[in-house]
Amino acid sequence: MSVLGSGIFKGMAVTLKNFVGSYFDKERLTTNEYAWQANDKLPERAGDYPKEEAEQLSDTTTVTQYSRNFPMLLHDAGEPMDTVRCVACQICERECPPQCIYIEKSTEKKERSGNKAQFYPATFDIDVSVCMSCQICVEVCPFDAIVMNSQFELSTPSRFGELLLRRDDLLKSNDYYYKIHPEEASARDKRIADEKAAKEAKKKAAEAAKKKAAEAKSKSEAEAKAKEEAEAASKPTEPSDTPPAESTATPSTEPPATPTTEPEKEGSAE
Amino acid sequence: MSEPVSHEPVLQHFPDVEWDDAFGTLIVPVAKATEVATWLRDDEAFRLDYCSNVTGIDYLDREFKEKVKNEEGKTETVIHTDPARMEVVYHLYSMENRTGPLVMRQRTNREKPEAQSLTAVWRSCELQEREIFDLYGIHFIGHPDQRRILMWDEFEGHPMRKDYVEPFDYEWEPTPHDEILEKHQKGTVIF
Amino acid sequence: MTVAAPNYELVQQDGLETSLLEVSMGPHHPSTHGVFRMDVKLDGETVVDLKPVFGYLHRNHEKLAENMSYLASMPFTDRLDYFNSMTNNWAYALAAEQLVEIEIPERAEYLRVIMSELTRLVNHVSLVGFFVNDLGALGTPLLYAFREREKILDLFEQASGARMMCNYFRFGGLRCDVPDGWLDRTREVVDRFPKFLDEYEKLLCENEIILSRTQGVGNLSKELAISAGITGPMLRASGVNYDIRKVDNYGIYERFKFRVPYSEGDVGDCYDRFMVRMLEMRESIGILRQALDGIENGPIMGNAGKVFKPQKSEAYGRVEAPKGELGFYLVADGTTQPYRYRVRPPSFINLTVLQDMCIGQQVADAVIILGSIDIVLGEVDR
Amino acid sequence: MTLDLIKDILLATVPLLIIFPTMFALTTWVERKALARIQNRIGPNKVGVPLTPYGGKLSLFGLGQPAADGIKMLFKENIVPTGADRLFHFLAPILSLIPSMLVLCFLPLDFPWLNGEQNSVKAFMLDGAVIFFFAITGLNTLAVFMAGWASRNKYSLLGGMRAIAQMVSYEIPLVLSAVVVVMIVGSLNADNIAKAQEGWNWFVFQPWGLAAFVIFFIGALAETNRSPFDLPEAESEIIAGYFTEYSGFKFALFFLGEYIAMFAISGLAVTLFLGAGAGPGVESLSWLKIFWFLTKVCILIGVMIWLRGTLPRLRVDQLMGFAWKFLLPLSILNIFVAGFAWHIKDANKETATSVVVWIASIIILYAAAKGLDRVNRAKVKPRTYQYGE
Repeated sequence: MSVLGSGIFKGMAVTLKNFVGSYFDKERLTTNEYAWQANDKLPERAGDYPKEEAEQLSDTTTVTQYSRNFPMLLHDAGEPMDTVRCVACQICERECPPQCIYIEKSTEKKERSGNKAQFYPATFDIDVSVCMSCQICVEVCPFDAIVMNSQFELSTPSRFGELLLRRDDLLKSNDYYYKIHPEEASARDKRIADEKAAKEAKKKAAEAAKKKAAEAKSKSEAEAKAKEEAEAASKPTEPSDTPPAESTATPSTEPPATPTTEPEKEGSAE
Repeated sequence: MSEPVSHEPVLQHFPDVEWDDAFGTLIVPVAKATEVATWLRDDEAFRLDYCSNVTGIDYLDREFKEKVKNEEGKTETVIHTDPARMEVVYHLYSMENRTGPLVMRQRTNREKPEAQSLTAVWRSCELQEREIFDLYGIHFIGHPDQRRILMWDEFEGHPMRKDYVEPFDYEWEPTPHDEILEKHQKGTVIF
Repeated sequence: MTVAAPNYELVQQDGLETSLLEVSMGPHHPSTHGVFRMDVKLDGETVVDLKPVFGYLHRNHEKLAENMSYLASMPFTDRLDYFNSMTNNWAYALAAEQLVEIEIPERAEYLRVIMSELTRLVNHVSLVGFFVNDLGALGTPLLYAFREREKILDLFEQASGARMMCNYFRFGGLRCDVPDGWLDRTREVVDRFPKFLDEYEKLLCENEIILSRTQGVGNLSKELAISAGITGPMLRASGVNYDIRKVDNYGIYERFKFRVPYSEGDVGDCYDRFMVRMLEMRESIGILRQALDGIENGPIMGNAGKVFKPQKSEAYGRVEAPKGELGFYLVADGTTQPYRYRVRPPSFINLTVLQDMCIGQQVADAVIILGSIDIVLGEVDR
Repeated sequence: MTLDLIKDILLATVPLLIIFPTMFALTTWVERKALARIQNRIGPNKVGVPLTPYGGKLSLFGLGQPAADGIKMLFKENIVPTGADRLFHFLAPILSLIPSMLVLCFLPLDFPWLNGEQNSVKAFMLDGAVIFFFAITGLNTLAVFMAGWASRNKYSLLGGMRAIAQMVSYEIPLVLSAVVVVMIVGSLNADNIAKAQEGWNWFVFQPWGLAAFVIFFIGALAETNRSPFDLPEAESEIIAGYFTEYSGFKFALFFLGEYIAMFAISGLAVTLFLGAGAGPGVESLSWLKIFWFLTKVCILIGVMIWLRGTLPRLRVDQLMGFAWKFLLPLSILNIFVAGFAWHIKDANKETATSVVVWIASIIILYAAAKGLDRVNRAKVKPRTYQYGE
């Protein structure tokens, strides 16, 4: 038999505890007025930026390095258009669920600094008023050319003025990517490096085989190459081409496989 | 997964009912649907007391190309034709026996699609059949309250049909690159 | 078989005429949980007739999905029940994985369970908050719930990059692995949760006003609940022991020890629905603990290629979403787009009995009955 | 009519018109802050006093918020629905404000500058102050129903109907619990009631006084439409009840009227049960009387805010049942208990007897309350659940 009104009094005790607790207990008052205050308040949410840096970054960062917002195009160190990774293969355009990407491929190939000539996007627009931040473009991109930005302060008075991000707005350097998504960026670069190393090794093996074959017969050279191509085709999830914008990449001796045809085979849309 | 229900007794009990092995479904003639459904619900062995999902499907006349290996090991293309029809699919489970699903279909034509309403057997069909009526235009005989549910009452056509063509809608907002923008620029959009 | 309004006779006395008051509750009403409308006929404060009106948020999700590739619909499933994007993802992935044979790696299965149970915590805790808000509690329990929900949403953000529209599951696994230290942070949140639940129960479960407001309101009998396809906590509140996690054992649920709370009597009122959810959260915490203990390192993506192109077949995948049975019915025709894509939304079908439960109750009860059904209009209208 | 009289009238009323609207402004801020803290939020903390036209401000924990709200309300559009009764729609907020402002005069706030020459201007010296108080507060009901009816909105009408039922019902336990004090003091004069409780002889320390105070406080919550009895403006059910269709300054007037009514009825509770201005140090400093009085009022308001932050709302039938089946019998019983206790105490002045009477009264009242509660909520009890595998 409970005391009359005991349930109400218990509830009032809880609210009183919370009222008082909100002044003393960080567990109870979890509000951060500004993103960079997080560092002072909740250790697990912050950890990402020291306060001073966060204040400088406040226009470009959200609260955590894990958050994603809208896509951006990556380029490596140097002039953006010289080192842009995108080769205008248009997979992302086809796969984008809300159809917010619009790409026009350049008519001719362009020399990239320290790399072979590639197509480049003459137009690359993302209508962020339509984009739903799903990250599918990032997943399907075989060149690691498109990643998610975390900039969120995009409010503007006009829709097609500023909410339609043009190519030059979207181009961001790899350093910036490292700054906003440190973990993800290093993991991605590690993967790219691994893939490259694996390719190099394979190429070396192929070259060795070629040498051997050349010694034996000049005809077998073509076979080795065919074998290599077959190997590359059998693994459709892995892009067989080195990301062309890898600025440190040594010029490949391999005849360039046109990167636009390969991914189109992989493309799943039609 | 829960234990699937054997369909054999249904075929024995109701000779009209067919079994489609490719999709694993009972095909019930529209006229007998209520009878079969009531039997499935009340029969001791089945006790399919829970109708989980009711769906419409619209098939147009379609030709399928399928690559089949022939005896010599070569692939050759076989063309199947899929006749135009409409189907109402019921996914039945038993809460009592914890078995299921048994898939049941009512097949009807596309010109004047009619199916039996099973709302009297399973109450859960009520809103779902209304939805099918709304989106596919299948008329449910004996449905207590057959009105549009998701679209507004004045809406014309049934949007989930495969041959549905969207009318031009002035509410479409232009996006920078697609045909709506073209229409917008042509001045066909009235604001 | 709709229950029509009982033949209601208006009392006429001394030559004074009286008539029913027709009120359109919604779509702008504060407690219809979105844009939902109830056309209510009132006699004084008593609800004499009630007609739910749907479709204000209809965007024909199914048609959209039939015109894009299988993978591209995944982010749209987030938007169905925007509280529980993880379980929506799972239901869709489960259906699609039945179309093709895909092995799902161990770690991915564990993470799926963890994500789904965290989602259940998020949903139930905020639903209880919303429910008490509908009872008129000025948001205090809701804000406590949101305080805890934030912690879980942070975890989601760290794992998937987004707080609500996670888009995390893929056919054959998950999109990416969780970052380092994520499991420890999750364990911390999970360990802290029971303490919060104790406080929450102290605040709500014994409150005399809540008891008298919710008991005997919106009764739903066992028979009607089964026949009307009610699922989830609402079904269990009506006294049916049916949980798809137990029945189907999808994923790796058979490895975990957990119990399914269901109501004892045949009442099935708002109080039962509220309490079943409170009790379910405790069980979810148990599952989470076991899953966090059992998880091991490994790959998170199965052998699925990038091109998802199933043969001509059909599949129906269902999971125990926090709101009930969430099913996806896919008919594949051998192309990269589903020929038929259907969502079986739990909160839509749970609304079937709204009318039956509300008639004869007061206006204030109609509001809390709707609250106890737990609807999200993104899912109801699709 | 002498100049002195006018001066005295002004001296008696102007402070009330300054203190209580100021307190209203502060209370809205305190309420928002306190509710925010109860809900683990920060609450308003930005609006303050701008220091220069170009920036820089003194934000003082958001104390500028009430001013900002007031300005916002002033500039908002005055929307009257088509087909609404414009006259009554206009009159209702004024009518809700006037009675609540009027009854402030009946609170025994004895300002020292009014040194007793013109007692006639002190409304609380009126011999029927308590009864007058209830008579005037009753007018509030009219305003609320007027607003509900004139808005031509179904939710407003429902709110108005609820308000009438609720306010009329709760007036009865409210008056009956005040009757106890009047009975003991033997006067309806607020000044006499205050004098009877000087020192620490507050009536709330008596069992019947405590019971009457609790009943009075619950009745006051219902009378001022505060949670958990805020049915007339139940947001989750009937949008905002009778002021659904009010905007801008009319809404602000309603708001003001509601808060002033809260102060008034808390002031009456303080007068009747909490010793009015009694408190430590009153003998030497008569100023402290006002301070203690307002402090007690603020504490009661604080409890109201606290309750609002905790409790959900009752349902209409439960609300009426609570008034008629719980509070009414209890307050009637309380009158008898008070009468007996007072008689026994009067006849036998020993401490032991008074302790026995004290305990006996408490037991009787608690048992009665418990019994009534069990009868009223017979079917309501916690349940057990089973677990399936």
